[in-house]
Amino acid sequence: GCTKSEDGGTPSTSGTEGAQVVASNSAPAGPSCTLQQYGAAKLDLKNAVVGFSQSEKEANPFRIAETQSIRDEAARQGVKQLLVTNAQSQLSKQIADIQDMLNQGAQFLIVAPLNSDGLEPALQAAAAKKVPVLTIDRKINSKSCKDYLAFLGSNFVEQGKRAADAMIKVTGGTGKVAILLGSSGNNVTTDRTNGFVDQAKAKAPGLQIVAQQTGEFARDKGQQVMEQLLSSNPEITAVYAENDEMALGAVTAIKAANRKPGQDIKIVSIDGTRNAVQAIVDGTINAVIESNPRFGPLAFKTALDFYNGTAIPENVIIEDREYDSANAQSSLGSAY
Amino acid sequence: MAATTPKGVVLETHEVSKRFPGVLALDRVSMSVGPGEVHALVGENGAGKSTLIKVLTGVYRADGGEVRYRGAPVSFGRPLDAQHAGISTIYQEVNLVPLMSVARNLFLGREPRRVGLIDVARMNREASETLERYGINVDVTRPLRSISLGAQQMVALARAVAVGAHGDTARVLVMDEPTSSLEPREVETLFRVVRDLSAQGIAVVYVSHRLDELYELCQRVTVLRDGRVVHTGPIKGLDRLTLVSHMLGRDLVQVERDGVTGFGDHGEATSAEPLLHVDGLRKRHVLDGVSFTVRPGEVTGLGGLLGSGRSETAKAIVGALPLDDGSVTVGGRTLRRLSPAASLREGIALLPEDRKAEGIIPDLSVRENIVLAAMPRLARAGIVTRRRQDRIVRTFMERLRIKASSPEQRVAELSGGNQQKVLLARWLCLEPRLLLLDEPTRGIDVGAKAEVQKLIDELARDGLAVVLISSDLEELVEGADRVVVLRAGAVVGELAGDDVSEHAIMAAIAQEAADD
Amino acid sequence: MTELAVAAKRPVARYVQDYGVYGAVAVLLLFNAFFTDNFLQVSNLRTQLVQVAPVVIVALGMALVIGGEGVDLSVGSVMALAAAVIPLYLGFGVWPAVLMALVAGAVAGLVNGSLVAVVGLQPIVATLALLVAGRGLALVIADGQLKQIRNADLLALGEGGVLGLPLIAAVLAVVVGFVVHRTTYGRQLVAIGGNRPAAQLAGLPVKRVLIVTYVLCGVFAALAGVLATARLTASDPSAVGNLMELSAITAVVVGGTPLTGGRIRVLGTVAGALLMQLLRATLIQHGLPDSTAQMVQAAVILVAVYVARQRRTR
Amino acid sequence: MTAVLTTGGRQLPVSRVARSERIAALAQRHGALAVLLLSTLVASLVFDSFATFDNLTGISIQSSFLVVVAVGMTFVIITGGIDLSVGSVFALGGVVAAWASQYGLAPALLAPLLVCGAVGLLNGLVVAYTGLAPFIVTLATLLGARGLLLAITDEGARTFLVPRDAAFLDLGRGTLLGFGYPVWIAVLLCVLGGVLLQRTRYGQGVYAIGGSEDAAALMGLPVARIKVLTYLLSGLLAGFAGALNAARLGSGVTILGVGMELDAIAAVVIGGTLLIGGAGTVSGTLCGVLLLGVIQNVINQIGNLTSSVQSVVSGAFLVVVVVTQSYLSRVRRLR
Ligand SMILES: Nc1ncnc2c1ncn2[C@@H]1O[C@H](COP(=O)(O)OP(=O)(O)OP(=O)(O)O)[C@@H](O)[C@H]1O
Ligand SMILES: Nc1ncnc2c1ncn2[C@@H]1O[C@H](COP(=O)(O)OP(=O)(O)OP(=O)(O)O)[C@@H](O)[C@H]1O
Ligand SMILES: [Mg+2]
Ligand SMILES: [Mg+2]
Repeated sequence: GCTKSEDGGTPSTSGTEGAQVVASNSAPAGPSCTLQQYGAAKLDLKNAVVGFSQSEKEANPFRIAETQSIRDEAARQGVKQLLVTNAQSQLSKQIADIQDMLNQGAQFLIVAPLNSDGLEPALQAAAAKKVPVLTIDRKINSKSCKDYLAFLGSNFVEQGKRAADAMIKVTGGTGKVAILLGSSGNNVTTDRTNGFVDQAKAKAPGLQIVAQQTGEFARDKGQQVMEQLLSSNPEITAVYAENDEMALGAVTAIKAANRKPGQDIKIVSIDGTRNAVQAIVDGTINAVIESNPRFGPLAFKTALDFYNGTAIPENVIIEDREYDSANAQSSLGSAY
Repeated sequence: MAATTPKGVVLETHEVSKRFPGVLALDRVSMSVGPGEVHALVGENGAGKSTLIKVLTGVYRADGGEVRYRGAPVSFGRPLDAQHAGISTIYQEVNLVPLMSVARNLFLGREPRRVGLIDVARMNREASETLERYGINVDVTRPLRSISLGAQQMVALARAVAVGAHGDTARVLVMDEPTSSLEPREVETLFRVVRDLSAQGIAVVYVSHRLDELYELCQRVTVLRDGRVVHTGPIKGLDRLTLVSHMLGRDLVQVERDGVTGFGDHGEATSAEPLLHVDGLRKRHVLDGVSFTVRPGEVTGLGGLLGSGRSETAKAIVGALPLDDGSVTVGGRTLRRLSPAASLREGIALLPEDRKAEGIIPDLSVRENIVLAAMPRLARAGIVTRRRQDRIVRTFMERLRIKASSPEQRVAELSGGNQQKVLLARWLCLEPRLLLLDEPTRGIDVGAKAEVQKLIDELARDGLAVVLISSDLEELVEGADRVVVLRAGAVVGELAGDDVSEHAIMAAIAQEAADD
Repeated sequence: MTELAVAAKRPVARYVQDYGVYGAVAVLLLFNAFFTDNFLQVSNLRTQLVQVAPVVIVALGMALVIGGEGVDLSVGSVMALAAAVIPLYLGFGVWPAVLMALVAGAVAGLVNGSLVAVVGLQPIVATLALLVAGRGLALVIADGQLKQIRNADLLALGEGGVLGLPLIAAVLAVVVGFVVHRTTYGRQLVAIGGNRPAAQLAGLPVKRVLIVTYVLCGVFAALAGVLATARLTASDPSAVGNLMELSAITAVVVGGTPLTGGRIRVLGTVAGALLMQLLRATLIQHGLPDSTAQMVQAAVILVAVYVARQRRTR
Repeated sequence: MTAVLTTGGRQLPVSRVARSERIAALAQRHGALAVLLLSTLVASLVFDSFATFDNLTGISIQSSFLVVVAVGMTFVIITGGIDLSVGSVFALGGVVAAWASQYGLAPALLAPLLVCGAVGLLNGLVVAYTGLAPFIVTLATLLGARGLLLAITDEGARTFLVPRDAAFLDLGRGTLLGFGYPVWIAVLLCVLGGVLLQRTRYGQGVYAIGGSEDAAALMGLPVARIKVLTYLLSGLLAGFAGALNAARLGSGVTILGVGMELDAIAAVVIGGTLLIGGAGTVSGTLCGVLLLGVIQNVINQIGNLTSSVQSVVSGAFLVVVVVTQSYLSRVRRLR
């Protein structure tokens, strides 16, 4: 159409830079899973119908990159048909989606669970049809190699801990911290909070948590809550935001209050979106712990390994990078 | 009908007062009614009749005084309590549920049951039987709103009587203007029922503006004026003019001079070109080719029984009822698309029959209700100017003697008759060329009725074309220069000049019926 | 006419009912003045006004719709639509972009209005459809991406302190108040909300008035979307205006406008929005957890509406 | 004269009117069914995997919980009210049931009914005795119930699990003739709901209040009591649906039910119930829910739509369905 936007295209998410790497230190100590143990039939992925159940709308960089990565890799592997559904943040819809894909003949499922509990009916339906389910990005509370094949993704508690470490580094271990929580009732929120709080308590008693409020993982809510907190607690010197969007909202709020984000008030967040990494370059955010969404290659590799008879570890924990002022500029290209 | 003063008292009020914001609706009212007595409650619009009834039956709580029922003071919290105690009521506005079927309305709350569940077949059968006794012959499974107001009123009556007859606790029946939307035939039925009940020893409180009825039916009368009892006593021997002067608070001589009907002599039939041509209005099941003309300066009456399609004709003319076929021509121009807004631009106004559902905007003030349709004309560049409004409102409130605490009072708080006057004012201030009046005097007190009738006369004399729909044959005969008689959605006769008489109208209806 | 001129005497209860919201706002202000640190600072008050401004703007439109016996559930999605449209046209300059956003809101309102007034759908369902589809459309337009806004002129809209957003909201409130009480359109709208068949029979242009109302509501929502975008310094169609419909309806109803139509209280609506904003600020600044905060909000809504309820005479 | 009038009172051809009206009424009552059948037919023709047993049972079980909630909503809407709290109450019911399931089957069923019944009762009492608008009252309890849920679950951090061996689990997972228990329960509740509405005095009262509350009061119906019962019923059904869902999921998930009230309202309205109250049926609501399920299924069958396009499509579907339905019922309104 005759539209004319301010700047050029959106950053591309392709390229191999920033690809997921399996964390080397998390060697599979736990049980692993083989084709036989799982009781699935052998399958040639090339001619298979693969289903991907996305949990939330593709309305933030993480979900966009995640879905795109699965699509790209499926195309690269020459999968016959890839079914993609989106639960739009409704658990019951995710169950329905998975069942619908099974009914449409999906032979292998990749699921990004919306919640750690509650997917059992869908998993049972898959088990009944002997369709393996690989879960990505969020771990579910079920039996691996029975209810589902394996988990592929980050450790959210670990992310919280690393955020605390980064916070200690940028603040020198003292300060008054405000936490911008994710949505209430969400496992990710819980894990990232616990990891941060525990680590901070253990490592830096000088870090005092003065406020915790939910910013619902959204930028505008993050901004609004930060504005309120700055009013009531002007002594805040640091912000831990449980995702980048809220951190960016906080940056705007801090600027509006005539303080300097990144200097007067240190900011650490989790995700590693391009906007956040850019903010590090600009000096408004101090550190970002990555949560890598590019699951495609690793997910299909895991699937191929599985069908080739290799034992798959219960948890394939990926290595998340960490951005700070030292590496932000150089890593900007590979952020999503 | 002996004017025996009843022994004993079933229901009485003692110095009951009720205040609404701005008005003292009841001022220490005392009245009583005994078993088997039919007691008339009369007064001008806004005198407090409906309020008294609502206090009696637990809709309102009195501010002062006391209601005594069977000798003991009572205070009903809800209508249900009054009903349980044996007082059943027909309120002024039809109070049934329009979307529910006739039968379900009739039996609501006391449906016949079998093994705990409603026996629908039996309920429908009994409903048909009951209504037939009241001369209503309808498919009782149809929604109530699909039958005419008059028929609905009869359903309400049947219900009230049945609720009363239910069990042997029934002692009082209260009726607030039950006949305002009834045909003579149905009024007869109603009287029969009332007499029956009275013979069974049930006390009846009866409100009506039709004086004939009172003399025919009631033994005693209580007259209210401005919330106070101004007269109470046996009706026999009470001179009609005296009664009216009690109601109006004017002296006898003046009442005598003004007369009770407001219509003057018939003017000579005008020979002016017709203003309105209605041609072949057709709507399935409702209108079957209605055609007639209306001349300026003339009052054209529409006569017919309930459900003959008079209201529908009026609505069709202003475009409020989608038609299958037919045309409306005004001043020689055939209207293309009929809609209320378009006909208003042509100078056609309709005073609707059902003022509660189609007339008043309850939450707006009297002023705003009056100027509602005229607002665009009174505004400058879309901005409302109060001064012009106030002038018009004041004029009409005076002219129609609308009784309100101020022009800013919510119209819902006015008495029924005064609401009707507000609606009349809404249309009159538009200075229309053609005025369609559907039951304009329903529920209006004698004084106001005469005024309205006089007004209609005046308007016609000033060259306005008026279509008058009325169930009151006397009004039709006195008021109309010409009467078009409808039956089952078709014109079956037209009477003009000296031919217009009650008898002729009925004959027209009856003759056609005999032809069937 | 002297007896008519005598104003109706109004009992105390009626005053509480009519002015209860303002009282509640005052109470909350007092509470915070004493018990919340730094509450009376200019910067904090400014924050509250700036944050409440978009809600006020949306609620004003909502008040019109509700006054006409309708409701518009799509306002949040319309905000998202406006936010998504802005970056597309920012290359032409601020005003064309803002204009296009408002046009998008007007079109959305036109759709709603037509579904309600012409097709005759019930407002809740008619606007529910756009609630679902609107945000989807916004995301399609924006390709699911949040876009950083760098246009200084647009960003200036979001700054400017009390003279920025709050001023716009205040001016709009005055305008809407005037429209409701002083224009034919406003009075006709209230009449239609009060009794639609009667208004129809009185020859009022019912369809036109209703469509205009929904269009206004859409434009107001779009304006709020523009301002929210300016304030956020980014176009974020996935989050902007989330659950705004509930905030706006709450503000309107807490402000004393009945959901049954036929009455519009403009100042009350502003006060209703302020009340909810102050409440939220209080809860956040006192660090209450989400669970408690939600329960407290529920209680306050109930009490506020209870106080402002329409008593029936009996 | 009177005699003449009486015999002259020939009625309009009542039976003719009634018959055409009955057909129109049929179209209205079953408009949702007609649209449902039509879309099912089209979907079966277009998509191979639609009309399979698995898919149809899938749709039925997925819809069953919404059906239970929507039945309660139907009652509320017929009284002219609305219950926005059902989504939160649904989630609350699930959490409470999962927590209570460790104590056995009966507590797992009774505890949620108790808690959610209390919320419903609160709604009812406030609506009936203060005259506040149901929309705003239940909007408040929507928040309140969600807050309560968060408080119970430690701000959502705790998820109660149903013990693996609990009999309660069977309620959600067992099947009969290929259909899950929840489906049968939902159908049973629909039948009961229909009977309650059409064949009891309470049900008639529900219609009467919605048709004209003033009239209902003046006709001596216990208006307040009927309203309280209705909101109580809605709360109980929403809580029960939540419990049933917890039995199926095996845990008390905290994030459930957001926006469910809108789905329920949409289903009820698609089913031909008037939002202004006074008319509506449970069977229509059932069709409405199934229709939503079919739409969702079809969107998944189309496959490969992005989440945003999915929203646009389902919004558009909603309009088409409601407009079709409203035209079917228009026949009736014009008589
Ligand atoms: N709910 C109300 N609020 C305020 N004022 C009211 C209310 N109901 C009635 N009134 C006032 O009380 C007075 C008596 O009204 P009421 O309805 O009892 O008159 P009525 O005798 O029945 O008249 P009509 O013959 O016109 O029906 C009137 O002045 C009316 O305006
Ligand atoms: N006694 C009755 N029994 C059955 N149906 C009736 C009766 N009276 C009216 N109806 C129905 O009411 C409908 C229309 O009545 P309507 O009120 O329009 O007639 P009308 O001539 O305007 O009478 P009025 O204005 O005096 O009430 C008709 O369709 C008719 O079926
Ligand atoms: Mg009266
Ligand atoms: Mg009529």
